[in-house]
Amino acid sequence: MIFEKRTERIIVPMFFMVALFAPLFLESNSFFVGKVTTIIILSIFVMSLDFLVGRVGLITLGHALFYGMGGYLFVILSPEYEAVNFWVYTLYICSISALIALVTGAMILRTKGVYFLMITLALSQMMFYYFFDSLEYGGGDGMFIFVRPETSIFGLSFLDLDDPQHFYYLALFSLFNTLVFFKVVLRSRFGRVVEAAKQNPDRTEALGYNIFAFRLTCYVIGSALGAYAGFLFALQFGFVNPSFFTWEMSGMALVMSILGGSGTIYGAILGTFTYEGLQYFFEHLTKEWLLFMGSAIILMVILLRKGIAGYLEKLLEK
Amino acid sequence: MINDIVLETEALSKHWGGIKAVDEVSLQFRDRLLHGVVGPNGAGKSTLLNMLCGTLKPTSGCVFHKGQRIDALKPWKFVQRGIGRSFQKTNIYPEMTCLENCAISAQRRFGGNFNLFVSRHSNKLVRKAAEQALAQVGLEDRTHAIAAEISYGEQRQLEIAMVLAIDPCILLLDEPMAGMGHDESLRIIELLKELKKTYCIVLVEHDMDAIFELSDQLTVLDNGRHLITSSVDEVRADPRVKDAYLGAEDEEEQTA
Amino acid sequence: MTTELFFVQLINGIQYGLLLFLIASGLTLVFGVMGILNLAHGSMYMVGAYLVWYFFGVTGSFTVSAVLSALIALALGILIERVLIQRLYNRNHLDQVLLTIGMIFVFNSLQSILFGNDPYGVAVPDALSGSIPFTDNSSYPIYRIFAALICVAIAGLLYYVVSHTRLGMLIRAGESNREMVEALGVNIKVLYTTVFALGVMLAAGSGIIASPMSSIVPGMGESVLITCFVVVVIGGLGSIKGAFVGALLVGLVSTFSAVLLPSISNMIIYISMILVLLVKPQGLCAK
Amino acid sequence: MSEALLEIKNINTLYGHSHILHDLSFRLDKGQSMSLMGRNGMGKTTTLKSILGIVPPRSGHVYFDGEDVGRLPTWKRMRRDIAYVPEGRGIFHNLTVKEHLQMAARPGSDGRGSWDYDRVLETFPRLQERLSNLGTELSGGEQQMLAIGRALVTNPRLMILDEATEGLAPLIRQDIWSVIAAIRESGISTLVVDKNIKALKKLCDRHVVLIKGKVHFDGSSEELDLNLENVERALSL
Amino acid sequence: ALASSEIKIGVMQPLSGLYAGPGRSGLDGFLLALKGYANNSHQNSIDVITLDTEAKPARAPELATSLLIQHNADFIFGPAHSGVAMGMIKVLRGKDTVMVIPNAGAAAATGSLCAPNIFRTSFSSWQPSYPMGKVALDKGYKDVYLISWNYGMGRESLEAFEESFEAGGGNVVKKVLIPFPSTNFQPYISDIAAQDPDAVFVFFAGGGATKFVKDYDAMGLRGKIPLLGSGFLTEGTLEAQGEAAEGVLTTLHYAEQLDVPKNLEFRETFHAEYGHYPDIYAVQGYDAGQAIINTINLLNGDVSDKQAVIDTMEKLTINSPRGDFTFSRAHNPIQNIYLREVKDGVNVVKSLAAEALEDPARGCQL
Ligand SMILES: Nc1ncnc2c1ncn2[C@@H]1O[C@H](COP(=O)(O)OP(=O)(O)OP(=O)(O)O)[C@@H](O)[C@H]1O
Ligand SMILES: Nc1ncnc2c1ncn2[C@@H]1O[C@H](COP(=O)(O)OP(=O)(O)OP(=O)(O)O)[C@@H](O)[C@H]1O
Ligand SMILES: [Mg+2]
Ligand SMILES: [Mg+2]
Repeated sequence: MIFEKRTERIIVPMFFMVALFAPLFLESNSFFVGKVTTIIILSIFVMSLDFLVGRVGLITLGHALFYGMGGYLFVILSPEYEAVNFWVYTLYICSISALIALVTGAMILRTKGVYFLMITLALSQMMFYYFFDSLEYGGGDGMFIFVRPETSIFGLSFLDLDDPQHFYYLALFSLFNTLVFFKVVLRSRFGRVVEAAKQNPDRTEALGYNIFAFRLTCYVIGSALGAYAGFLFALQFGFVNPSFFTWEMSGMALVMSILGGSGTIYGAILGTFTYEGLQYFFEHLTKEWLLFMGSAIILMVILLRKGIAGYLEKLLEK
Repeated sequence: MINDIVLETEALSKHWGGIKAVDEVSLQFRDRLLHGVVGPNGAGKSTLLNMLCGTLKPTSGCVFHKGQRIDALKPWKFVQRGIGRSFQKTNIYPEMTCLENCAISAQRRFGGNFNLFVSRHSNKLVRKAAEQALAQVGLEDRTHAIAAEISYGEQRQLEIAMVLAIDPCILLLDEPMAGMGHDESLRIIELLKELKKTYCIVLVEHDMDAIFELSDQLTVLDNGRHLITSSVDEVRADPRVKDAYLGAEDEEEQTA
Repeated sequence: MTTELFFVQLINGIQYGLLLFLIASGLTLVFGVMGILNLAHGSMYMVGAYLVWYFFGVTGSFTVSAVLSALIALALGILIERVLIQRLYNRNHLDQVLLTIGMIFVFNSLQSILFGNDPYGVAVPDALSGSIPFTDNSSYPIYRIFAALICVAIAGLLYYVVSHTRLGMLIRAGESNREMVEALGVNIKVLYTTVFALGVMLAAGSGIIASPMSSIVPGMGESVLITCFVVVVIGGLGSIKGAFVGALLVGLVSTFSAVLLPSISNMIIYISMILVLLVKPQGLCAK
Repeated sequence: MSEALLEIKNINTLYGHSHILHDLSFRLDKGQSMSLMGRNGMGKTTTLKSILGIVPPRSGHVYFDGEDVGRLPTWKRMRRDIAYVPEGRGIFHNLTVKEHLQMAARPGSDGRGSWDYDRVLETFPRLQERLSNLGTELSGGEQQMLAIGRALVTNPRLMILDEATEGLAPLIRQDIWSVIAAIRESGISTLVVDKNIKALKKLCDRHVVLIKGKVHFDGSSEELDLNLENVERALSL
Repeated sequence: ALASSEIKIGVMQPLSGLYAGPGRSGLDGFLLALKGYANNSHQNSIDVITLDTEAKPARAPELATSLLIQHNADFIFGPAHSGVAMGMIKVLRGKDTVMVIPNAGAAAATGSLCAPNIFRTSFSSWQPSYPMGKVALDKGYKDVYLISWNYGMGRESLEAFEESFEAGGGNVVKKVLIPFPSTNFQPYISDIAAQDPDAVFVFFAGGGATKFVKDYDAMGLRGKIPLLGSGFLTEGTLEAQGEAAEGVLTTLHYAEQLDVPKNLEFRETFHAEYGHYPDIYAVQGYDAGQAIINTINLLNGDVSDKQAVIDTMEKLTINSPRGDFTFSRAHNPIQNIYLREVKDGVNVVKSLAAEALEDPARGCQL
């Protein structure tokens, strides 16, 4: 079983069961299907961040770099008025992002802790300004994607990205795969070394592991998945904007992952849904929702020791 | 005999600013022998070990392993060549259990570290190796205790178990007995006696009983310089060593 | 660039750098020295500026408003540390991120509720309102010179306190091992509350001092936050000297790039930080 | 019977659910020194931490100089002139040697100031050469000297040393023992955890041996001699 | 729908964050216009759903979708921020809901991306700046230094000025686009002093405008080199700028002291309602409200036929506090632009800089 904790074994299947059947009771283009799709996509992003921050120990404040990259790469690579193949472009976008992560990672992984945090922040800010200032990509106003990709494999097509429900299931499927993938990675020997390198890098090196290679691999994986989430998000609304790259974006994702329970991976889903849910609730309640949101965050961090997942674990383990 | 030399240093130096922590030290470490290294505090023993295992790059001089120069290699390459070391300051994975601590050490040599799926059999081997290492230092009954929650002396034991789990050919031990109780020390002494039949061991220790009993060859460093390398008896008799390091023998008798 | 313009820009750069140091000084103390990741630092800067604007409206005296605002900030700092930060010392650094982001939300919305969203300004105090002729058609305001001097004074004081007094040593020691500091008979709780509150007061103080030269607007906190972090990190954590050097570097680089390399002047501070960290991964003044 | 400086009564200490110290009691008289012995993991360090309040006991009392200090925070207890040399040394990585000594230095509560910066450097000349080095840049033994020095400059009435001679060269170890002997002469009490039974026997007036968080032996050096076999078995079984 | 059904208006304004000021002000104006509707003949109730866009373009499509699908809004009022506008347009373009923009001036909204259901009651970035070129020439300024933030609004404003200024033979000494939203203006002001142009033309708004004008004064340039700007330089910022703003010349489609009967009436009503006087953003919001309400009234409350709604709105003449205006074919106001000068802390109208100015709406296919 890849889910080691009881809590995971209860929460994760429950979530996916509900998520799987819920849309069947809603209209296909219902707002909630779209809204939940957005949150699911965000969860993928937050999960990839949690992997890096909570599990590998690479605290980055520039993960949005890859979120934006996913969207902008699509805009840059694809012809403007022609449907391209979704799977092919997924492959393109993930591998190009991975390559970018490989090159930048090789340079910046020399720095540690806060220095790493700041240098990733710097990279994402630079990308932000690059696209903000670039006239050919719409500057600060962003750009539209006019045609959604088609999804045929060998001529067979069973997904229509223009149908919100289909898109929803694509996102859900991606989330599930991401979760399982991270779990498999972390449970493997590779994952154990990564864990070790997080707790005590010096010792791990002294045990004969090239921790740089391990970290770089993780950075590449996390970044590629972050980019995939950005790509999905851009597709959902057919819109990219430099604000995808901002540190606020990274910061929010970080908040969601910590709220969910840093390092638990599945907590990313809890954190994202809670955060978005709270925001939705407060926003519809009052103009001063920010005050409530802030207070709620403060309260939760004080009361919940290890995020929501930590709290659930306290309830459910033994 | 020359072939027996597995690890060798040549005019090895490490300078920190003005401090010459290790100053032109040339030593030879032979297989199947326990090589003791002693010296006053700050003599450069740990620094020497750090260079032998690659964590520190020498300011000048070279390190040879089986005739090949290795001092420019990355630290993890040293381990892959079979050079393992323990730390003077306990250096473990605080949040893992003792078994996991040793499993991490052991799993490298079974491969598959970049492979997501490895066989059940291989996992079993790792576990066995880890358990064996724990048993060797006498931590069997602490197998599933979290490392941060065992006592200091036990952590010292774990420290050694972790090096053993690497299964190195050359063991560099930095004060393994420090912080350990009497009984535990005896146990480690027995263990080292056993191990030196097959390994090359470099032992840094301030516990004179242990070092005198175990060493086949004894080196004394003082202020970064090499003072003498010889048999235990000759070293004990050397007046310079007495002055710089040992003081009056049977120190304990003289106190109070 | 003519030599005259070069010198003018040099002075602009130094002055901007000093102002940056002033804003970053509290952050250096709290984050660089004490190791508390306070993302709400910018909010404290904002609090200072809004308070002084508010009191200026009420009292009409800049000095009185400045003192009042600083005292309130001090109290606020004590409150925040006591009620919130203190609970997180033995937790992960990430929880501090979460907490202080929550605080940013709260402060921003309180600002909007209490003071509205229009830009405000505070007039330069009369005593410092003159300016001295500078080039043919420009002059240099005395208040900015005054502010620069204050920055230098604070930098010096901070450096002295942190590096050369027992208090400074205790703060640094606390960052390394709180338990041990307590075992030396020091009330580390009170010590940390005090220093955190001082950090908040410095942040608010810089908002107060900067207010006559800037505009008081929503979001002013976040806009300086990142720059301050860049300053502290370029210099190297824990080093006041480093933060000072970092601030001057950022000040000069932004000023000159603004005129010479406008196309990348957005990114220039990030580029400089990356370059510095690639060469010295621990910042300029790392030990 | 002389006055007790430190007395603990029926202390029970737990880490989470694991019960480490069981009804532990002993006393240390003024000017005396006492050793605490036991195998690894028997609860020596836990005992010291309970006395200092770093790990507060679940129940029981700690009296220092006649006063119940069991409810006080650690720093207040230390202010009553206790100094602590922890195992693992507790050196601050970002302070220099000089700063370690400067920050800790203070006269005793009765104004005694016999231990100061200079005297420590005299005692440990090795440190003199390393004054501007950071804590992390010291060798293990140098760190140990610094930890002891840092405790001495607080001019304590009670020194608590946890494995203070760990990692020290024989010569220095002798020095430490004589320092401890000397401070005992000057009326400072010491509570020493060490594994070197021979040295402790010379140095200390009383000896306590722990097994699994319980007092197994408590007596003077003479009594220790009488029970040597028993104690040695407790230490190495 | 039946005549008695409820009409839904979605609001997407920045209520928090950097743009909260203009956002909330626009909303106030808008709500004031809606109030006037209460005493109307037909009895349809109006339901307003308010969402906060902050200044986050990334969230815009989602919020717009929510209004479109979840709430079935008939009209959407918003936003203030151009990037957000783009995100909304992506979702709303060609849909049945009519979007009325009360501020965001991005040229594309009523240019290349114009659509039948998208209206704007404020301005296009081109409008307030274009007339200033001629004003500068009339004043005899030959060499002008241009400076703004490097973002859509800034770039487009400078280009509009350049267009008319260079067409009349003026010379742009230097055109500087500085990082948005940096307010470290000192190096640029020193550069201006060194270049010594006849005048400076800028586009800044909000806090940046305050800071620029103060810095310009502090460095001693005020009174030496005239400062010209798009009107936002001195809108809502005069109090904060204080004396530093004296003498600044700006062009805009409104001025608080504008001597138009509707303006006086509006200002007093607004003041009675909210306790303070309205600013330009409130006017624009108010007019957006008027556009929607008048349309509803003309249709007698039946907004089910979207083509009819659009047709009706297109033909409206809005009785605005800034003077009457109509919509161009691209749905942008055809409006007067006034030249104003700051005197004693007030934008005093000097003259009409351009009458019934229509945005060229480049790229619009309507
Ligand atoms: N990073 C460093 N920077 C500066 N000096 C250092 C550094 N590391 C070690 N030293 C100095 O080098 C000398 C040798 O240190 P080393 O740790 O090798 O001593 P050692 O022989 O192991 O002593 P011990 O028995 O006390 O552990 C010491 O004087 C120490 O202060
Ligand atoms: N933080 C902790 N959490 C849980 N258990 C702990 C913790 N620290 C120590 N223990 C347990 O308490 C027991 C006593 O530990 P203690 O450190 O007091 O032993 P000790 O006598 O000092 O041993 P040593 O000689 O090895 O230092 C040990 O069994 C240890 O596992
Ligand atoms: Mg050593
Ligand atoms: Mg212990």
